[in-house]
Amino acid sequence: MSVLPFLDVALALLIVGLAVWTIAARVLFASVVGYVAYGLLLALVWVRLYAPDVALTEAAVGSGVTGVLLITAGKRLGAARAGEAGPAPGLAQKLFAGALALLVAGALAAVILILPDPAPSLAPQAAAAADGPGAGLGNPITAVLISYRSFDTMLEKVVLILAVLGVWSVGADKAWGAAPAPLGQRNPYGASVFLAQMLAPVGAVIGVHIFWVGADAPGGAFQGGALLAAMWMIAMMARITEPPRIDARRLRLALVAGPAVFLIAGLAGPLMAGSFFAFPHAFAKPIILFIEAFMLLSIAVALPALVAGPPSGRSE
Amino acid sequence: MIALVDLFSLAAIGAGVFFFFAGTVGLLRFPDSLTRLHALAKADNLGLGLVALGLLPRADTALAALKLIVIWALVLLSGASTAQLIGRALRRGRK
Amino acid sequence: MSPWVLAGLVGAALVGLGLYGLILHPHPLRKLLAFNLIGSGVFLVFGIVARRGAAAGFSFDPIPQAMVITGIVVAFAASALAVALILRLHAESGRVTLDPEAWTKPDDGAAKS
Amino acid sequence: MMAPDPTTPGGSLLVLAILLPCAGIILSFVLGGRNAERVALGLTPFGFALACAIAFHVASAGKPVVYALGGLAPPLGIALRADGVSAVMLVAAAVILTAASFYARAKFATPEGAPESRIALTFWIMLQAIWAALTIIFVGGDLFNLYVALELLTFAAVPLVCIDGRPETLAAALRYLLFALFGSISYLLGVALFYGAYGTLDIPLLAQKVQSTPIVWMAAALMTGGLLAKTALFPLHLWLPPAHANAPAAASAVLSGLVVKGSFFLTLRLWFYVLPALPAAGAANILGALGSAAIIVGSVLALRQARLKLLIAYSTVAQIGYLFLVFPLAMGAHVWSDIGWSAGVMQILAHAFAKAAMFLSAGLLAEALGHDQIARLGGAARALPMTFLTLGLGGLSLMGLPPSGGFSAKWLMLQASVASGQWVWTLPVLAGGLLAAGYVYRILTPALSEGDIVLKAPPKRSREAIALGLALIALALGFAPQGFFDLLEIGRPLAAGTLR
Repeated sequence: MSVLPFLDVALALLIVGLAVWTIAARVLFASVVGYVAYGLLLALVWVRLYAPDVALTEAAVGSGVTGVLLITAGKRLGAARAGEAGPAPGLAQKLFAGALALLVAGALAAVILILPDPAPSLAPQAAAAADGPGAGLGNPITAVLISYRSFDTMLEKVVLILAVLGVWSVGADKAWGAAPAPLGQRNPYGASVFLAQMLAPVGAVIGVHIFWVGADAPGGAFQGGALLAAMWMIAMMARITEPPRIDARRLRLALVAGPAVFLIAGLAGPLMAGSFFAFPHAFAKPIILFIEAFMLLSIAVALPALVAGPPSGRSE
Repeated sequence: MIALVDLFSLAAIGAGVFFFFAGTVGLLRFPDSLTRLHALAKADNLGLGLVALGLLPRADTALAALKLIVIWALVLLSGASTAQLIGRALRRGRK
Repeated sequence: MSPWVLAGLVGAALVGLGLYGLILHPHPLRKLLAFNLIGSGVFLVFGIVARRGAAAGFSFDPIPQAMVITGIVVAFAASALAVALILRLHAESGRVTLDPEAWTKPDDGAAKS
Repeated sequence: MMAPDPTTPGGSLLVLAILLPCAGIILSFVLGGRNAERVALGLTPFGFALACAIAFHVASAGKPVVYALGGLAPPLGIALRADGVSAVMLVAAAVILTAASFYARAKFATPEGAPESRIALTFWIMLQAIWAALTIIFVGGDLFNLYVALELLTFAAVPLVCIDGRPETLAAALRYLLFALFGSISYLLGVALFYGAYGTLDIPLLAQKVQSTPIVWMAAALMTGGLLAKTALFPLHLWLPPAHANAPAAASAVLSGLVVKGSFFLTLRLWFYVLPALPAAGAANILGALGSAAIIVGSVLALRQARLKLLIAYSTVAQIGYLFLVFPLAMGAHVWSDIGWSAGVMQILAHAFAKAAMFLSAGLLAEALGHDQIARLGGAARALPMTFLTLGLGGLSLMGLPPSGGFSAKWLMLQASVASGQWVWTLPVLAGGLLAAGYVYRILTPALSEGDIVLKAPPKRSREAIALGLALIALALGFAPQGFFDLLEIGRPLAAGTLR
């Protein structure tokens, strides 16, 4: 009898507990903090589900970068008066919501328990295709993301551009083109400057490493890019560097680099391998790494841009 | 020899776990934020350091061992900095 | 109980909790947190589907896992857009209520629903 | 092991039709300033030509056009598939988006030498994004790929709602975003369950495999619920009127005419293409009942609005209700289900054109008068005859008076209800028509009455002509020949009782 099942149950209880806290906490900021802790623990569940790639993404994006975003927002809104969001829900509403939530959760749990056995899987097809279009990649997730379902991935990068533009577009008209407000305080503490100076270079190296090994081991452009983004954000919070102006040509080029290169490679598919978004067998790995390198850049720039928010007319 | 290495690992990890446990108790029982912070820093720095030390002989390759040390160093760095930051924020909040 | 069953039950619980919060909380940021809870519950369902599909020498089915990675990034982008809207709304009006009636202007007349 | 490549001739057109607006987004974003408008307008003829070429291929081949991306057949790869309905929707979307683009030039143009402006860049990029997203929704053959398209649509539509930055539009956009996110995540949960049950997300492959099991019902319920929230079907309609009424006119036309149809189209795909094998009469009746309630509630609320744009927005809530009558009237393989199917698609098209025309006219009217209060429209029809002609013609189609696409749709719905013995569905169709007559009358009566009107600025003839053109298309749909309805049947799994 191993100790793992007990750890699993403890982890599950802790996660559900934190989720309850996130929903039930009275104070907005407490709820935000609960959610960030929850996200970190969730990454452990992904490790237990044999999903190290997802665990890395969840830890970096789902918990880390989202955490910065939510905590910043929570801090700004937390100071506001209570009750400004509208009246608290009545008992009937609570009962209705509770019943609906119970119904959905119960039905979902029941359905999950009767998922068919043996489970259907595309793993055999993915393994077989590895000799074809996805040649030379040891990490099947990267093969799915950049080869078999590359179309989804390209579109998702377009979604990121739209999200950045959407965030910028809620700014004021007269601020358009300017830089977003700085992420940190005017006079950052020595400790945060120290942290940024020490951590950012190491983190950037690790980020590039995670991207580079992503072809064959857990990791890839998403995870590496998120780490690079986090390092840039740490540097911005310490005011070592500032968010760039949103009309800077270099920023915009970096943001579209991933989807643009992906789109061009997809369009070149018929010439290279007879089909859109297909890669020639012999060069699949270098082409995929080439595309991923630009995606790494786009992700590393897009995530901080999303956190930094709309352009601000404020100058310090 | 192997038994000796195992014993070393066991002792180091056990000590590490003790510090984590003590740190957690401190987090839950200490009266104010600064002392709780103090307890946490002990757990992070010493506890994790001892666990990493205990795992070192069990690493398959030199690279894996290096990664263990790097992890500890990174946690040390971020733990120390955030403790500073939280402490500073607390002091400012009190004024 | 195997880990995937447990993760599945956690996923179902998270979806339920998130749904409750999404319907009930009047504050948009709390709604956003609730949406993120539902999101991670849904991703966990993908995760157990992937884990159950272990075959052909893989300990997981890579397709659903890749979908989760896409999903996490999209969910973050959505959160960022929502936060930008909430902060801007707060800065412009000092309120964050979503109640349509609160935003009805006098000259909208009978525009009540 | 590997399935053969299902790609058909003309399949590459589908990929190009999607990649064209994507490339436009990227170019507009990098070049910025005036170039965003140039790229968006410059690509419209190509987008339109691609849509027509796809429709031509489908019609001449008599079967769906398919493309397997990366040369990988489903289930591992993603396939794009355009059937009769996709082809028609692609062309309709191309026409309305092109019209909206040229109409919007007056408001969103960047003058020579002026710096890049927030609203212009946002508008032109988001318009192209809506084009890209709708194209994928109409031709996507993979449920997860369609999820990404749904998100693309959300991220494009929300910033358009709050483009003018007033607090009430920000609140409307935020509410819309939260509903849309709930819709997407609920849809995604259904996708996860389908994958867990059958190991594929390709629509035809799933259709062969699905059986009436609890997992399938749960997945169908979750996906439908999510899509209903995005389509704003009663009782999940609360977000729509403020969002659509507060956007600039060109955006409102696209949001009301096309964007809500995107999620409705996926609801059709789900029930008619993924789940045709399910005994779904009960589900169809529930959807029909919600649709009927939407018709009544939406129309009654439209009657009570004081502002023209809000009235038109509530009319959208009602007209969406009609769409859902397609479920009880076309589900299953009966002799009458072809009629119900034609009725449903005709209603999508007629409403898309009529509503786009009406929102564009309402925008012209608000710009010319400086307000859109219905009570203060006295004499406006004489000052703005062409605008009110467009509003009247659009209203004709909404009411369902001949000759119009709206009339054809409602007439076919009545035929299908009678032929199938489901008399009960005739009631909402007829009642909705009467109520629509009521709210259209409410717009036209004060406008036709005496009154002094001071125009702030007369609207441009060309913009009035664009709106009128759309209204005329809505009327022309009433004369659609039989060949058009045959086109709609191409690729429908259970057309007239035979598996095609």
